[in-house]
Amino acid sequence: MSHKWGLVVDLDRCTGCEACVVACHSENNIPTAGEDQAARGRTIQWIRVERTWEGDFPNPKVRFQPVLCQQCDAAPCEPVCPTYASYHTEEGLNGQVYNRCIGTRFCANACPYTVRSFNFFNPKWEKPLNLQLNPDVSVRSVGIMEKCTFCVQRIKSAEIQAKAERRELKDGEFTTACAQSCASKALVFGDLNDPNSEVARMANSDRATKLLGDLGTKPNVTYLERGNWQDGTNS
Amino acid sequence: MERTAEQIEQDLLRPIFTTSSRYMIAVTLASCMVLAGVCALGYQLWEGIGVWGINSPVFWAFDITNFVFWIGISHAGTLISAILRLCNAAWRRPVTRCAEAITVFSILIGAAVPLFHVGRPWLDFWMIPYPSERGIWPNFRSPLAWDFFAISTYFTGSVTFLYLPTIPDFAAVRDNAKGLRKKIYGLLALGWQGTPRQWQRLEIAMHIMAIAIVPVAVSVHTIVSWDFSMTLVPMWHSTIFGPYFVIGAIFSGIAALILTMALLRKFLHLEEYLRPLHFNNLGKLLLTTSLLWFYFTFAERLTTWYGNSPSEMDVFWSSIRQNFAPIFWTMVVCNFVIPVPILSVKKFRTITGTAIASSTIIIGMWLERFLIIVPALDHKYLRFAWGTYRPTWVEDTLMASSFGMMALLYLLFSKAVPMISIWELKVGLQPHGGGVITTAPTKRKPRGLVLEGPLPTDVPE
Amino acid sequence: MKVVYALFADPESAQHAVDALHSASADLKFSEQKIVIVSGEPHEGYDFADSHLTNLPYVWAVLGAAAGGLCGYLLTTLSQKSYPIFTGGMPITPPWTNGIIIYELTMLGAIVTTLITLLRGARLPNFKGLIKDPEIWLGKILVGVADPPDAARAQLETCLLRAGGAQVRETSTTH
Amino acid sequence: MERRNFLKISALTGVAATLDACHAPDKQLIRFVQEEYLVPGIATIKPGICTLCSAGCGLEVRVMQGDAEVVRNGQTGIIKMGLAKKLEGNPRSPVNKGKLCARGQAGLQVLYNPDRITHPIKRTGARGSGEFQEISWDDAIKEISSHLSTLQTSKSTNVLAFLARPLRGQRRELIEKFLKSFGAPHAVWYEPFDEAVLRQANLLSFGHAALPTLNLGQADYVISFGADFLGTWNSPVSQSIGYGVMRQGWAGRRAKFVQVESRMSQTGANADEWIACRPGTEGALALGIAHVILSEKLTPHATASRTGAQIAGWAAGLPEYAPQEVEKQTGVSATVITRLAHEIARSGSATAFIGGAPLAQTNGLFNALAVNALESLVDTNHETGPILSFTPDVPTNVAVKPDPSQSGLASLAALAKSTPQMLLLYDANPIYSAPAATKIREAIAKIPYIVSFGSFIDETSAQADLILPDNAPLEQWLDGEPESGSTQAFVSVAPPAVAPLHNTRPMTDVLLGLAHQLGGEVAKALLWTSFDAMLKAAFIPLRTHAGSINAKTDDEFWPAVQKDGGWVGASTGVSPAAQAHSGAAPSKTASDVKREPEFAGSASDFPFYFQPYVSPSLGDGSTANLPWMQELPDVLTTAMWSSWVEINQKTGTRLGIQQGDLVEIQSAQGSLRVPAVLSPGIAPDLVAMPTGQGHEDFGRFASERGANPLAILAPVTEESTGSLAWAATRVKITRVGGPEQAKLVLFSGGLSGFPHEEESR
Repeated sequence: MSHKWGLVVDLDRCTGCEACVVACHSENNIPTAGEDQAARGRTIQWIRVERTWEGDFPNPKVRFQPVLCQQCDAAPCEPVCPTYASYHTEEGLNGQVYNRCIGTRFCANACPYTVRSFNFFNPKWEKPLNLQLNPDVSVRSVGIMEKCTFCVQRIKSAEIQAKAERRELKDGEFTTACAQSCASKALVFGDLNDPNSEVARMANSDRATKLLGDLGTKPNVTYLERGNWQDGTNS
Repeated sequence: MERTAEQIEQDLLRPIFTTSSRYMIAVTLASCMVLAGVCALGYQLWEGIGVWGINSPVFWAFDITNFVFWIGISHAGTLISAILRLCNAAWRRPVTRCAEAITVFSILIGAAVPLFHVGRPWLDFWMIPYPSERGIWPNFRSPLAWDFFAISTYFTGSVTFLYLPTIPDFAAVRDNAKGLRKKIYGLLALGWQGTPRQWQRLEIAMHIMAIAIVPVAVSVHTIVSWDFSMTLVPMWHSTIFGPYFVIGAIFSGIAALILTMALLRKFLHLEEYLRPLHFNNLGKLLLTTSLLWFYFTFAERLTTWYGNSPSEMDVFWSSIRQNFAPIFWTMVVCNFVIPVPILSVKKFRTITGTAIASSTIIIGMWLERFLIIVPALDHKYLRFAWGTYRPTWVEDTLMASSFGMMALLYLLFSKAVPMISIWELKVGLQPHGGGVITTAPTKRKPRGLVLEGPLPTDVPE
Repeated sequence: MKVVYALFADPESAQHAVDALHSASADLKFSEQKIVIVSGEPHEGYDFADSHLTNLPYVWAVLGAAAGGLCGYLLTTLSQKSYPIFTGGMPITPPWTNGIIIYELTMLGAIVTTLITLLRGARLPNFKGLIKDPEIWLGKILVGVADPPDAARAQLETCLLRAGGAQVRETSTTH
Repeated sequence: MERRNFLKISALTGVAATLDACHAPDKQLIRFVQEEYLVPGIATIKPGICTLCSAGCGLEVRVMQGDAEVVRNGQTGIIKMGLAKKLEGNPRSPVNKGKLCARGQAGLQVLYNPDRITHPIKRTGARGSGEFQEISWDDAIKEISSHLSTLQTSKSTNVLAFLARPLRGQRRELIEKFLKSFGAPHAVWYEPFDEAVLRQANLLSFGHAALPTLNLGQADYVISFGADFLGTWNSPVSQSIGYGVMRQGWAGRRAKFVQVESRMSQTGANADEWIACRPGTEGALALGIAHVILSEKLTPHATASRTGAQIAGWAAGLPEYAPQEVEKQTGVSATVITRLAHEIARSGSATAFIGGAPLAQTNGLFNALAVNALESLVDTNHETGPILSFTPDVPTNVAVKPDPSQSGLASLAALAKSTPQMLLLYDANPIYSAPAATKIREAIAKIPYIVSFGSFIDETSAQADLILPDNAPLEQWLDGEPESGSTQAFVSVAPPAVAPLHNTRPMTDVLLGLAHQLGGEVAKALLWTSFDAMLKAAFIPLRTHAGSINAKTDDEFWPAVQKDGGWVGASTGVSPAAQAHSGAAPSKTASDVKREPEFAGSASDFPFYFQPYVSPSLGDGSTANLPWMQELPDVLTTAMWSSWVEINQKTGTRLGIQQGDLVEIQSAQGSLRVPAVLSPGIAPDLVAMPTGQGHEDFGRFASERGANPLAILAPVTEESTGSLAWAATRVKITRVGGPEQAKLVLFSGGLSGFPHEEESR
């Protein structure tokens, strides 16, 4: 049975700690832009925690929402690429072939979630910071578009491992860097094709929504809305 | 007033055989602008396009603005001259070639922009469908691939359309020149001599080209507009964009044409050929397109405003009331408020008047392209990811030098080729003004050139 | 080859000359094919000019367009079918988008064939044996005969002059 | 980037990007990497201990082989070595259970930081000039030991001082043993945000001088008084794990979480109800709630006798704390207070705890005792056991706890008074993190000879005469005993995960080495040749106790402990907090502590309360040199690479201050200039500022960036513990410039208005 990788974000569990952001940087060789470039809006974040204020003092409400590539099944970013650099894989991922990308940036414009990041310059790691680079992930050079890959290198190694041992992948055998670091378990990654997987069960929760779902992009990332405390439900 | 065939010959070949100091100055200025652009470009290629002001989420800005703008300008020639040829508007004769020249050069410039705006320009050739061990192949679902095909077709068509009627004039130059120049023009003329058979085939070919080029031109700018409307970006995802862009293109194209004609008239002393009549007629066309442009803009804005979908309204307000408002209203003034009064009053529809209107329109249309691209991009759906945009000197320089490039190419062209199609002009002299066939020709002499239209009540300038 | 010709100030006299030459060709023993006409502009409405009217270029253009369209169809469909890559949940061969490519190549086909038919039809390029006289660019029309038999030379000249030509000239057109 | 990685990377380019194309490989259009060419790097997982905050989370270090450019005995060269590539939480650690926070994961950048000191250096220029020259380890050791021996001979006490960040476990033991045997006073354990007040309060209330362990997963109702327990306070990761469970861990059961604070923290942003309370009056609010519960007899056994005994008038039902009275003090309406009391009482198992700013007041202890009293009044669910408890002690003496009576600032002041001949400096940076008013800079400047074990040049070690760079945490033997976060006894140990990158040595080994050179008492006290030997000796006794590892022999036991990264006690034991409810007599009672907060600076001259808060990413400034942390957007303001002051929107408009404007913050002690961030989540009479920036000298990423709020704090303290009341300063603010003068970098910079106003058609 082929896999269909998906992620569930439980907004009720998310504390906005941004551990996922650093985990992603560390796992996927994401360069730091530096102050000046950051000021020009050139930071690269495959996953970001969006903050929304509602209301005013003394009753302000804040909403945290981690936003990453939604790995859409009907991805607006894919067909606009003239060189097939972004395309859809059999396992339901938005593949991004760095070495095919010529950097038209069309995909980034077409993406309604603004989750694609562009390498405006060649990335720098001041020695010996370069030693932290994860050899399983390619380093992107100047002029290339990049985005969340669902830690495809982890998926791959797990699949290769399973194949070597002649067995099916087990749910929770591996997970993405962001989900692994998430203390409150707001991020859960897994195979949506496996009905017993935690992610599949959560995706069917009645709190489940899709980000900008009405655009019809068919995301593989599901958001679970914040719950409410009803007084005395538990007394 | 009268112009004999000899004088036409001299007047129109003069620029080719004599060079004024003013011309040299103009060329130097233009070349300097181009040089500046080349330096900026080199810097950009060396450093990466980070030297531009673009950022996330505004991944396109000046680059694509210039692209759309120049491709738009290109609709000056081919389309206009083709339409005029098809409906056999006799007054077109002195106009067509400068128009077609504009087309060819602005396509060149417009097409160059996307080639250099990508992150890794040295890989542009991956757009071409050719079998390679690398296994690269273009994705025909991508509007950029459509652009590639549309623009190449359009370019081929326009070059042909410019070249065919020039062949006899090349022959004319060849027969009046000596030495190296004779050789070069000999080649360009392909050995044209002017047998009836050649003339026949040439006119048939021009007729077919005129028919073919119109739908191509329309498709090109429609496809350019589809680069935007194929996406889900608010205010981009719109069905009106195709016609909107085409009209905008013709609009800016005519403006560019009028401006160029005014300059040619002044500097090449073509007062006798480019008459107030031409500016008057083109002025009327310009007025029509200006009104059409306003109609489309209004329709676009109205539907957005009435529909009131939040994501679209964010873009709407940012361009009408918030940070982009100044640019937006400048655009409206340039494209509508100034030109319409000038162009609708016959008294103002003079050479100067139309030239002024045209120059504001060219500015306005550039701003329009900018306003279509940037506000939409930095107000996409997720507010958290909104951005801002400010161009850098590199982008400014490139934009300026694209105009310099246009000027330079045009200057060089006007040196190499008669800017008015001599033979077509002569056909104009024939009693039936060409086209209409009169049996039983009557003898008339001496023959004199009487340009069509109400006889010159020339407005002093 | 050499051409014996005269220049005519206007199409009418040129027409007379051509007619005269045609009628004379039999007795003067030169084939009507040898009659040469060169002008600096087209002269619609005169027999000597309209003797080449044809619709063939239109037919060729249509055929070319069809060929172009076919190429477009094959280019898109075949490549997509043999290298299926999914993007954006679209079908492998989406008629909508392929239609655009096909359309553009159709038009390209038409344009290119038109160019070719013109060159073939107008016998271009051709740098050999050009019959030139700068005066044609001043509106004169050149009418003459290529390689006339020397015997007929005198009659030929009178014939041309009578038709209203200025003095008779002769070119040896080997540049 | 090393060629080897590069090759592997280019081989894997396809993977990272694409996975297999469609159908048969020969039909692959894109230059994919075929399955069989895919060779994921071989990784070994090694245990580690996170040192980036004091929570003591367990690490799993992903180590892969790579080529590193290193200097070995003077020669630069490329060698193959194990390199740490990723830090994850250790699943066997009962504290963080396999999870790790943002700051923790940036530990990699401590190891690979380009600003690390790569070899011993000796001061050449004037103090603080930053002019050093390389010196060999032997010479360096010789120099110190000669200094030490001369000091030994001089009979006067406190000739030698040791200044360090608070430590637990064997490193602390080693240092204290060394000082004791040397005849020097206790080490000075200093960090700006020490928890002495809370430990003292917990000692009084619960008999435990420790931070609480919160079993939030079982809670139905959580009321937190200023504790940023999801971000920076106590043991954030373990608390976040519990938070997740309390939110969605149980079907049909979701706890209510109330946060009481005057500036909305990241934690407060997640609260179901956020209550702004006048700074320093949190205790009163807690007692207000208690008053309602007691007077209305809302809970059956409303006798928190022991903790209650700390509060005057408890037995009488807190007559002074009627809701209306409390409303006057706190600004929280009486109805809200009553409602909260009812909700809490109704909920199955509730908990109340305090942390952060309320403790950093002159009446911090009172606030703490009050909240503790409320806690033991409401946290009385005996089925699930109490929410608030204390981590059981490790049965042997392997763990060494700090003495709560020691507060950082107090002992720092003591150090400043006594003028020692020599100062040993380890991982503490008081010149940056202590209020300028403490004059610690001057005091340190007076010390004739300073040796630093720092890995980086920071404000304090810049004063050193000799710097013996310590190994990075991942390069050395570490142990730790988390003070809280685990309901089981837990002590962790980790061997070096990677070989030293530079010519550095662990402080521990250096100290042991010195002990041997000195001989005599010191050598006797520290007879281990290396720190791991000392650790082994300390851990072995655990074998006989029931725990996570059962080994027959010591030789089996010790490797097993290393492999797991620690030892976890079997029984959770009787929860100490439970004792709090049994009416045992308190160890000592708080003789009437100060109840009302006092602030430095008059309300007229300095109209705003000033509240520095611990930056979630930069902490107290010790992680400001990590690029990942600098570029991590502050989750509430989205600010990066900068420091800022948070001002209530309305206040901002009143003072004509716009988002991003440059404002000057003035206290009686001094002033600083930072960009303004307008926020709806802060009281109108309060301005708040994150710590961590404003380093004069801390490497390329942190130096000369932003401003340090600690610098303008008044040296006011909480009396009974003498620890710094860092939230008790008043300031005034004035706009001094526009956004162009200020340097505020926002990640979400596109927002014009904030929050965004709707346009009307």
